[in-house]
Amino acid sequence: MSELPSTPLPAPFPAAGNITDADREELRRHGILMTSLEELYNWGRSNSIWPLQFGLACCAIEMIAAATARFDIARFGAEIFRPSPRQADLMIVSGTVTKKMAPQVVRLWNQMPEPKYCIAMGACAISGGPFKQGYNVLKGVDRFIPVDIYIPGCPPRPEALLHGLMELQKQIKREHLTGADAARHTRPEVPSEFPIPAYGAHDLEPTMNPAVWKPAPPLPRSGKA
Amino acid sequence: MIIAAIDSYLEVAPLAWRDAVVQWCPEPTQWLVHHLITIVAILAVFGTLFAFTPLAERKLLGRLQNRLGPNRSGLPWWQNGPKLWGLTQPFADAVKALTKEDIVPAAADKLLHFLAPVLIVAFSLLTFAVLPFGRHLVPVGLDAALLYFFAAGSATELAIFMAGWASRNKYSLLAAMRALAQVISYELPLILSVVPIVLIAGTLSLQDIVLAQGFWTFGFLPHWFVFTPWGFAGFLLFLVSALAESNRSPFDLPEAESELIAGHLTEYSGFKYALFFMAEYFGLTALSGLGVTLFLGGWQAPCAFLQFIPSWLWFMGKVIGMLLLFIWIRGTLLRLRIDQLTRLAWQFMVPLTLINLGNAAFWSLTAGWTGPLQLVRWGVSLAIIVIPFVLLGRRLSAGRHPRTYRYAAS
Amino acid sequence: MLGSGIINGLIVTAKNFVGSYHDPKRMVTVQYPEERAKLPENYRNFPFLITENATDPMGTLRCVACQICEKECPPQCIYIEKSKDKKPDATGKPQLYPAVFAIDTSVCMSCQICVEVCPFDAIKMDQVFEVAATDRFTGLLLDREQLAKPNSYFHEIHPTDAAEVDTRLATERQAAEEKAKAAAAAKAAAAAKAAAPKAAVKPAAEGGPTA
Amino acid sequence: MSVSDLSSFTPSSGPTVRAVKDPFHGDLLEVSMGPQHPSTHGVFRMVVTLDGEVVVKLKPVFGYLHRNHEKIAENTTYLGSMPYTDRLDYLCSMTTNWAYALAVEKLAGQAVPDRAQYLRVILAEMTRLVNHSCLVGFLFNDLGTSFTPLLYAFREREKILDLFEALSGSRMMCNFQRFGGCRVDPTPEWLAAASRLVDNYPRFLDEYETMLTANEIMLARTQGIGILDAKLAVNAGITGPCLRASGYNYDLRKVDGYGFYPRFDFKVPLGAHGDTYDRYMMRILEMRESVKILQQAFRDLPGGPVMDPKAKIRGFRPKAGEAYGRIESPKGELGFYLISDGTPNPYRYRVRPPSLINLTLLEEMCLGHTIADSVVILGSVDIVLGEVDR
Amino acid sequence: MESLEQIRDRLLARFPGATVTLVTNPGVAAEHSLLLDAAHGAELALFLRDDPALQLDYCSNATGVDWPDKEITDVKKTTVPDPAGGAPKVVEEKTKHVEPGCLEAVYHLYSMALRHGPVVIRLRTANRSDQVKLPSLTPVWRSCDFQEREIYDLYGIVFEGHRDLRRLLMWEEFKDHPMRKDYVDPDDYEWEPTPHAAVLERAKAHYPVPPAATPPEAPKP
Repeated sequence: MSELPSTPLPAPFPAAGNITDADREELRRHGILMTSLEELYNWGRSNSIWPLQFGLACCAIEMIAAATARFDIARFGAEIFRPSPRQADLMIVSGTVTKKMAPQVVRLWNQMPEPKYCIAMGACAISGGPFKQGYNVLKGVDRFIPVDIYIPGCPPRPEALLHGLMELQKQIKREHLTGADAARHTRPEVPSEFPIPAYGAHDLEPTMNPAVWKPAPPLPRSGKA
Repeated sequence: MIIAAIDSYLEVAPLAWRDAVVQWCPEPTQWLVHHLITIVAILAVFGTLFAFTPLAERKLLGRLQNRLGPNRSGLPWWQNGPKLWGLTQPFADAVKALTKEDIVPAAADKLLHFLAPVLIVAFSLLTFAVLPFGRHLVPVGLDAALLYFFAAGSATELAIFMAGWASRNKYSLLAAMRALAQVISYELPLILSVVPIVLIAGTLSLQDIVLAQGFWTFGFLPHWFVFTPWGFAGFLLFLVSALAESNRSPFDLPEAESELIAGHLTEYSGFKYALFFMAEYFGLTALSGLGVTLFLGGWQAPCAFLQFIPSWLWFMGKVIGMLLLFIWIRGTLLRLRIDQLTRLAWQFMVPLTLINLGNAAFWSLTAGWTGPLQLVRWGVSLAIIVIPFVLLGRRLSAGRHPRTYRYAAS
Repeated sequence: MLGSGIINGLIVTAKNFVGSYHDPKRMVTVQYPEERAKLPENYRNFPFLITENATDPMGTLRCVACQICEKECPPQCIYIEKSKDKKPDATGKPQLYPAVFAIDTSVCMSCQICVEVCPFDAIKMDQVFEVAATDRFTGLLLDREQLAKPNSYFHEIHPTDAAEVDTRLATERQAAEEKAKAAAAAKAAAAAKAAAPKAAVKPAAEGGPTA
Repeated sequence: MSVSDLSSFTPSSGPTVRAVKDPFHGDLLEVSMGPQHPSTHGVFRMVVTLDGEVVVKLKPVFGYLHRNHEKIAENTTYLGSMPYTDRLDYLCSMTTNWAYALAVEKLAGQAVPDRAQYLRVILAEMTRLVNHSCLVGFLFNDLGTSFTPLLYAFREREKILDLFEALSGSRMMCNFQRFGGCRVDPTPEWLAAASRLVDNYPRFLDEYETMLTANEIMLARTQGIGILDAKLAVNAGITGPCLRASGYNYDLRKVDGYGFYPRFDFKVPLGAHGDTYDRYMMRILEMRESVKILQQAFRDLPGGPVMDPKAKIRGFRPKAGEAYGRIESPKGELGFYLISDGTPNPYRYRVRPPSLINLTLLEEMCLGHTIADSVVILGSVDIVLGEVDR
Repeated sequence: MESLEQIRDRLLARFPGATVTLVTNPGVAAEHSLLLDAAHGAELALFLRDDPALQLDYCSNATGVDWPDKEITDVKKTTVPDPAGGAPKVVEEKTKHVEPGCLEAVYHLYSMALRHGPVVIRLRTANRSDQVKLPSLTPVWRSCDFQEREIYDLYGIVFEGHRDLRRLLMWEEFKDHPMRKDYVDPDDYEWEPTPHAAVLERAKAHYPVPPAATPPEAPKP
C-alpha cells in the first residue's frame, strides 16, 4: 500500500486547540497591556455569544434542543436568542438555505452589528447536504456569507452544536485586535456587508459572491467515467 | 452592649463614611462632594444590583426550567481557571455590549434614536432619589416624595415611545403605540393603589410612611400595611400595576418577542440596547423599592428582636425578594393581549382600587374598635374587598372556563 | 375564582425550582463537555471503513470497491475509485480494493443505507460527533486513510453488531477454506488423474459473496 | 351535515378587506412577518395588513424551505427516498416513514409481519406524544411564556428521543421503516423502558395541565379566537386535530383502519367551538388516548420477525401502476401518491402535506383578530415548514 | 360506494356532452381513475361533490404529473402472400410516431360524510407547451387552492377560475417549471468532491483543464 500517493488532506477534523504557549508568546510580543485588553475583550465576547433566533429547517429543532434543559446552551451564556439581528452576535444557519431564502439570510447577516460570527450547522447549511442537487437549494451558505465554524451532521446532535460553539469560543479567544492577523471586524477594509443576490429568471443572480466563496481545489483523481 | 454599639455604627456607617470624605474636602466644594457621593453610592449599589439581577433572572429561570443557567464564564486572563459559577457573566455581557458596533438605521430619526436610551436610564435613575434605603439613608427627604416618584417614573414610557417612533420600524411603531396605551391605562391603578397608604399614614413622605409601619404586636407581628385587608389588596393591585408599568411579563407587550420581534428595541444594538436593558431593571428595582417601602415595612425588620441587623440590609433583602418574585412570575405566565390589558385596567383594576380606597377609609374610621369589635373590623374590611373582587372577576372572565369534551368511539 | 389558575401555575414552577436542587428528574442538564450521556449502541453519525489489522490499515481494508454504497447513497456523498490490481483479502482470495475512497461528511445524511447494502460488512457507522471544523473541504472531506478504523474500534462502539458480523465472517471464511480445500483436493485428484486439464481452469475461490 | 348547504357555499369569494382609505381610521399598515420571525415556526412568511392592531388581510407566502423533495425523490430509488421523508416533517420522522412505507407497500403489494405492525403503532403513537407536546410548548411560546412550558415539553421529548435513538440510531432522523417491516427489532429492555416512560407520561400531562390549562390568561387568549367552521374546514381539506377541534369526527385511524389500529380500543376527542383553545385541548386529549393505545400495544405485542423475509432492500422495483397511501400523522392526513413505471425510481412521487393544506384557511381564521392572536392561531394549526414547502 | 364504471355511467347520463373515460391502473393497488374532459371538468366535479350517493366533499390530494412526448416505434406486421405460391411472408414495417405528451392534474377525492373513497379523477391538457389550461377545481374544493398554485408553479398548468393563481413555492420572477421531466436545473455546479453519474457530467464542465504534463500525484495504481 505504500506506493499509494499520500493524501493532500491533513489529519481528520483538525481540532482548534486552546491557546498554545506559542500563541501566548505571540501575544506577549504585542505588549502586555494590549494583550491584557485583548484577552479581556476576547473573554467578554466569547462568553456572551447571543445567537440570532433564526431557524431554517430540521437543524433548528436541534438548535432549540441545545437550548433546552438536557443540553442547556445557557451554561455558555448563549441562551439569549435574540429575534432581532441588531442584538445578535452569532448567526447559526441551522438548516437548508434555499435560493428563495438566500437573499433574506444575507440581509440578516448585513443587519447584524460587528463583531459577528456565523456557524453553518448541518449538512444543508454547509454544502446543500442531501438536498444539494435540488434546483432551489443553495449549495452551501458560504457562497454568500463567510462561515467561521462548520458543524457537519444531519442534523448534528445538540452536543455537536455545543462543541461547535466551544470551537468558536476558542477561535474568538485567539483573535487579535491589531497586527497583520487582526480579527476581521477590526479591519475596516474587510467587508462586513455583502451584496444581496437578486431573484433571477432561472437562478439567483449572481449564484455566488466571489469575494466570499473560494471553491475547493480539485483533488488529483483519475476521473472515472 | 457591644452588639448594640456595632449595630448602631453599622446603621449609620454609610453616612459616617460619606461625612469623613466630605470633611476631608475643601469647604466650598463640600456640598457638591456630599451630593456626588450620594449619587455615586446609589449608582454603585444599584448598578451592582442591576448587574446581578439579569444573572439571577437567567439562573432562576434556568432552575424553573430544570436546567442550570450560565455557569461557565470564569475569569479573563485565566483561561482554565475556576468557573466561579458564572458569576462573572454580567461583566462578559457588559464587555461585549460595549465593544459591539452601534447601528443607527439610515431612515431613523438620529436624534431621538440616540436620546431615547439616554433618557430612559436617566428617568429610571431619578426615582431612586426619594427612596428611603435605611433608617438614616434617604438621599432626598422630599415631603411629596410619592408624587415625585410617579412623575419621574412615568416619564420612562415617553422614552419608550421615542425609541419606537425614532426607529422607523413597523414593529417598533406598534410597540410604541402599545407602550402608550399601556402606560396611560396603568398609571391610574398604580397611583390609586397607593392612595390608601397616604390616607392611612397621612403623609406623602416615604420615610414617614415607613416609620408608620414600625410597630410590632407581641414583638414579632409587624404592623406592615400588607398585613391588613386593604393593605394586602392594595399590595396585589400595586404588584400587578407595577408589572405593567415596568413592561414585565405578563404585560411585556411593547417587547412582545413572539409578536413584535423585540418591539421598540428592534433597531437598537450594542450599548444602546444595554442601556434599555439597564433601564428596565432599574425601573423594576425602583418599583420594588417603592412596593417594599409602602407595603412591606420599608427598612423595618420583621420582628423587633431582629432590629440589630442594619436597616439598609433589610431594605435590600426585601427588594431582592420582590425582584425574585417578578422573575418567578415571568417564568410562569403568558402574555395578555393589548385590548385585554386595557380592559383589565379599566374594568377591574380601577374599580377595585377605588373600592380599596373606601376600604382604607373604613379602616381608618374604625381605628378605635378593639376587642371583639376588632374581629368585626377585619371581617367587614375583608368583605369590602373580596366580594367586589369575586364579582368583578366573574364579569371579567365571563364565558371563559375550562371545558369538557365529548369523544367519538368510531 | 379569578387568579386560581395563575396561582396553580406558579406552584408548578416553584415545585420545579425546588426540585431542581434535589430531584434528578427535575434537573436534567448533562454538563457537556465534562459530563457526557452514554451514547446508545445503535447511535450512528458518519460512516467509517473497517480494517482487519490496525498496524496495516490500508492493506487490510474489508472494502472490495464494489461501489454498491456509492450507487445507493441517496445524497451521493461517497466517491470510490477501484484499484487496478488485486490483493488477497482476509480469506486469501484476490480482491480489488478502493484506490480512492472519499466521503464528504458535509453532505452525508447519516442514513445508514450504505451500511445496509454493503455485502461485505466493510462500512459501518461511527459515533464521533465532535467534528466541527473551520474549513469545509480540508476538514470535512474524509479520505481512505481518515476513514479506516480497526475492527477492535467497531467492537468498542457497536459490540452486539460487531460480534454478529465476526461470527458471520468466521463461518464464511471457514466455508471458503473448506471449499478451497475441497477444490484443492479435487484439483489434486484431477491432477493425479492427469486428464482433462480444463477442470483446473475454473478458479475455485471465486464463489465468495459478490454484489 | 347536509350537502345542500355546502353547494351554496362559494369558497371563491375572498374575505372582506377594508381597503378604502378611511379618514376616520387612518392608513392601513402592511407588515411582513417572516421569513425570519420568532413565531412563524421556521421560514414561513405572512404579509399582514393591519388596521391598528387588527388584521384585515393576511397573505401567506411559502417556498422559503422548498428543497425539491419531490424532484429529488423522482431521481432516487424507492429506498433512497426513505431518509428524505425523515426530513419532511422533522418533528415526527417515524410517522412520515410509515406513510411512505405504507404507500410503497400498497404500490408493490408487500405484506408486513404482525410484530412490525404493532411496532409501527407504538412508534407512531410515541411520535404523536413528541409532536403534540412540542406543539403545545411552541404554542405557549407564541402566547408569551418565557420558554418554560416549551422546556418542560422538550424535557419529555428528550426521553422519547433517547428511546428512538437507542432503537434506530438517530434522535430525529430515524429512517426506521422499510417496505415490508421495520429495520431493527427492539430488545426487551427497550420495550420495558418505553413502557415505563408511557406509564409515567400522564403525570407529565397532569402537571402541564395544572400549570396552564386553567390559567386565566390562557383562557382569555385562546377561547373564541380563530374559530374554524366545520363545513368550511371539510371543504378546505383541513384534517387532523384542527378538523376535530371543529367537531367533525374524521380520524384516519378509525376511517381507514390502516395498520393494526382497528385492534386497539381508543376514542377520538372532538371539540365544539373550533377555536384555538379547542385545538390545544385536542392535542392534550389525543396524547392521553395515545397513552392508552401504547399501553395496549405493549401488552399485546406479538413475537416473530419485524421484516417480511420476502421483502427486498436492494433492487426494489414495483410493478407499473400507481397508489395513494395515507395515514393520520400528528398534523393531519399525510399522503404519498406514487406512480411507478417499473423502474427502480418512482415516476411521480408526491407528498400530500397536511401542514400546507391546513393553512388554507389561515386568513379566514385570523381576520378580525389582532396581530398577537394571529401568531397564536398559526401556532395552534401546527405546521412544520419542511412539510409545508417540501 | 358505487364502482367507477357506475359513476362514469351516471356522469355520462347526467352530462351528455361530456366525455368520461375510465383509466385502469395495472398495479397491485388497482386504484383506477376517471379521466374527465377539461371542458366539463368543473361541472362534473361539482356533481361528484354534491351527489347524495357520492358526497365526495373532501379533495385530499391534488397534484400534477408530466407525461413528456414519447417517441413510439410501431411495428406493423403484414402478411404478404408469396406470389411464387410459397408460404406467406411476414413483412415488418417499422414506423415512428411521436405520441404527444400532456400535463395531467390528478385529484384524490374522499367523502368525509359517508367515509368512502378514494375516487381518483384526472384532467389532461392538450399538450405541454401552449395549451396548458385546465378548469380550476378550487371553487369546488377549497383545499385545491394552494395545491393548484403549486401545480401551476412546478408544472405550468394554468387553472382557469382560480382566485389567486400565483407561484406558490418559487419566486415570482422564476420562469421555469421545475417538476417537468425535461427541466434542466441551473448550472451552479463546480468541483464536486464526491460526484458520479449525472452530477459528475455536470460538474466536469467546471473542472479546470488538466495540465498537459503528468501531475506528480495523478497516476493512480
